[in-house]
Amino acid sequence: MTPDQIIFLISAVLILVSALMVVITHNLVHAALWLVAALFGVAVLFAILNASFLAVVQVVVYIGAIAVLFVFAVMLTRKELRDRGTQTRANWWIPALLGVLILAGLAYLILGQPDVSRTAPAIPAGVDTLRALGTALVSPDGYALPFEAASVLLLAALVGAVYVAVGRKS
Amino acid sequence: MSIPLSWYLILAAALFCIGLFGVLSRKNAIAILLGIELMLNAVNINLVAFWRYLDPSRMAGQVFAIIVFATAAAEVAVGLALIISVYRRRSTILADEIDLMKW
Amino acid sequence: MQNDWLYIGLFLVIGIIVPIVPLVFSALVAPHKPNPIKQSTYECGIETVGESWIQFKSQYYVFALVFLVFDVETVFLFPWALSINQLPIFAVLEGILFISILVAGLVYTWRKGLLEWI
Amino acid sequence: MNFWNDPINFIADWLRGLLTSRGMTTGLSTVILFFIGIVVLIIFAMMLDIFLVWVERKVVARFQDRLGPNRIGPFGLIQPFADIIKLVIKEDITPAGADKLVYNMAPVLAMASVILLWAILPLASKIYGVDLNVAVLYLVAAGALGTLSIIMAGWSSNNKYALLGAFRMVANMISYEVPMVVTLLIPTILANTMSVKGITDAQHSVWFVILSPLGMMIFLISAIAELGRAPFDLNEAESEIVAGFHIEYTGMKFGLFYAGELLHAFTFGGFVAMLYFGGYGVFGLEKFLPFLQAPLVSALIFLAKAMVGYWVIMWVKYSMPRIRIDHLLAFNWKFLTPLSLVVLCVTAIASKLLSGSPTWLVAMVMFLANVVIAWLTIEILRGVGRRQRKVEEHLTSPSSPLVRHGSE
Repeated sequence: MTPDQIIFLISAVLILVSALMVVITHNLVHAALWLVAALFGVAVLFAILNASFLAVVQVVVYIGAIAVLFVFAVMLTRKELRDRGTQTRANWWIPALLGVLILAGLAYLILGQPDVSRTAPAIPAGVDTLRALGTALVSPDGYALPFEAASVLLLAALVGAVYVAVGRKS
Repeated sequence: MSIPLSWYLILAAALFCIGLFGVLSRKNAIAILLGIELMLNAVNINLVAFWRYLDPSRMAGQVFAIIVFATAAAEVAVGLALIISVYRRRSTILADEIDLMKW
Repeated sequence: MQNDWLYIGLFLVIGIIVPIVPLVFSALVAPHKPNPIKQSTYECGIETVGESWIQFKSQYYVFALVFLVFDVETVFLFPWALSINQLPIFAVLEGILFISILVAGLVYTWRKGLLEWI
Repeated sequence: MNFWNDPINFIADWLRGLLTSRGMTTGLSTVILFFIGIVVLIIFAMMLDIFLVWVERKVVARFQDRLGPNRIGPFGLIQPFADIIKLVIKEDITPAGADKLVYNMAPVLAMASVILLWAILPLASKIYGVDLNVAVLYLVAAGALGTLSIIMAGWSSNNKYALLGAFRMVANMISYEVPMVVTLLIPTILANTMSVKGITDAQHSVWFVILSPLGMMIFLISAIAELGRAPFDLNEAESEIVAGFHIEYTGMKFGLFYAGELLHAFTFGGFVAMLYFGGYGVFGLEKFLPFLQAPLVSALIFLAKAMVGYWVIMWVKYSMPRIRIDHLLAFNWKFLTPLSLVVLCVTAIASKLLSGSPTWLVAMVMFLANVVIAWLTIEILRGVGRRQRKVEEHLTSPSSPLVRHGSE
């Protein structure tokens, strides 16, 4: 076991345990907080994978914005907040079985691929992934169009969400 | 970097399946959205792991992950707005009771 | 690179342990004599009416929504800001187009009167 | 390499030699060195925090024409230690309906989110925790943890005041995070790097406050709002909601929130100094006076600049009245955010067009551009104000139908 394998395993356990708590805990605010823990574990993975920009963005966007939005939404729909009773369907075992089956299938497929236990190549010297990402995002032969499209998507989401949440205002 | 690629893929698959379970088994619409967030993150782990393990000098994986971030933000914004709107009109956020479109 | 994040990780762990130390120390030396009055919710001596987890106005949600969209978009501007020097002026204008799309959302919310706190 | 020129590496090399000579691997010795360095840095921050309690109390006393602590020790310097002993031996009361785990985690997270900032704070060119290549965003990420801790505190206390305070505080923090992130982009563009050390070194010839005075002002305002200090302190408006999100916290847990706030304010003073006032540099004087380059001296210079920033934050806090929440949000979304975006666009275009020109030209053009933006902003505000006054005059004038109805 090398040190980075140990760090990976710790964060994997953090992610999976928190994800399980997200889907089984009864209290919705707790579920949102467990989601924060799971997403933080994913940020650790990004850091291990040398994607430092994504690791920080994961914390800023998910923990700083999306988790806050979730907590606000839970507070706005208060009636369910008190509802400490069961939050899962009566026949919850069908999705559970489905999940286990899909996981088994995926694991079978993944482990059957050739060369899947390869280790990461070294990042070529002189490649600054941060600047390369910036160049790729705005250069026309890179991903300029998806970049602008993302901005239009977010604009549409903002307009739509504001309209739906507040409704027609005289 | 002595972690095999398969570890990331298995972890992402497990996270995806947990998210799927959450989406299918939860009654509360907000909890369903929480499950969707988990599934999107599983996708992101895969994208970044492939970027790192296949060709780190091409940024496609990271750009995709960024687009997924934007999509996740848009999805949460609209999804929660819909839930709040439904809650206002029908004062429930249980997915089973929001069945007007079923008939 | 990796060492940087190892440092941050260690910093996070120690940064969480350090505030716990005085709490543990306090738990050891401080008295502990709970009683129902002491543990009741503090509302300036007035009896608590109803439950504490009250419902909130949806205005908070609107602001969180606008913030979410702005947060995601401004974060995406960081790679752009880093590569301005290497790119032609066209790329700078592209970033400004991105910002103006962002502003359009703000203008819409403003014109709808949703930025007023009522 | 000697102690005077590079104290940290001097000690680190000595320790590394000591550890590896005992047969330890390089990896393990690196971790142990990191550990020692982090513990020393955090203890330094906590000591500074204790000193800040004294500074804050002394300064607020002077602002209010009082003496402040002056009984225990010279100038009351031992007073904070007495405060700490008192806080530690106070009973810790957890309200009956509280969500115990979340309730106890919140103050720890609040303090940790502030301590985390010290990992990237460059005290001197050779005294810093880590030179992260995404440090500017890391600052925002640590702030996100702070927001989370406030939600956790407010929600888990099972108290209406706490929840109201937390909601207000979070609405405040997330709103002002937008202009803050935008004004963090401005040094990033000017220095062409996101590492804080790179930004400090880029200000060798000219400080960014000259290139972007408006950016500095917006950053300072949004930093104060992010801290939740007056005039943006309606999260703990005493006359309305007593103490806000930490109303139920007693003893050392309250102490952590309080100490966290003070250290946060000082750290943001440091970030203002670092992003816009040249960090540990002194106008390029270090070229002529080499001793200013010595790490220990430049660390002192940086701490002095941070203290000035902290003093400005205190000055604002103790001379401004609290503003209403609608004014607070309107000020951010209708004024600060659009203005910061305009400044960002102008900075981006100007720095692209002027890349390669001599420094004095860049500085002059940038400064003039900022002056023009400020002038236009003031003109627009004046026009809006005049129109508003006209509407009000019309409503209150004797011929107005509203007033006639009122008098009948």
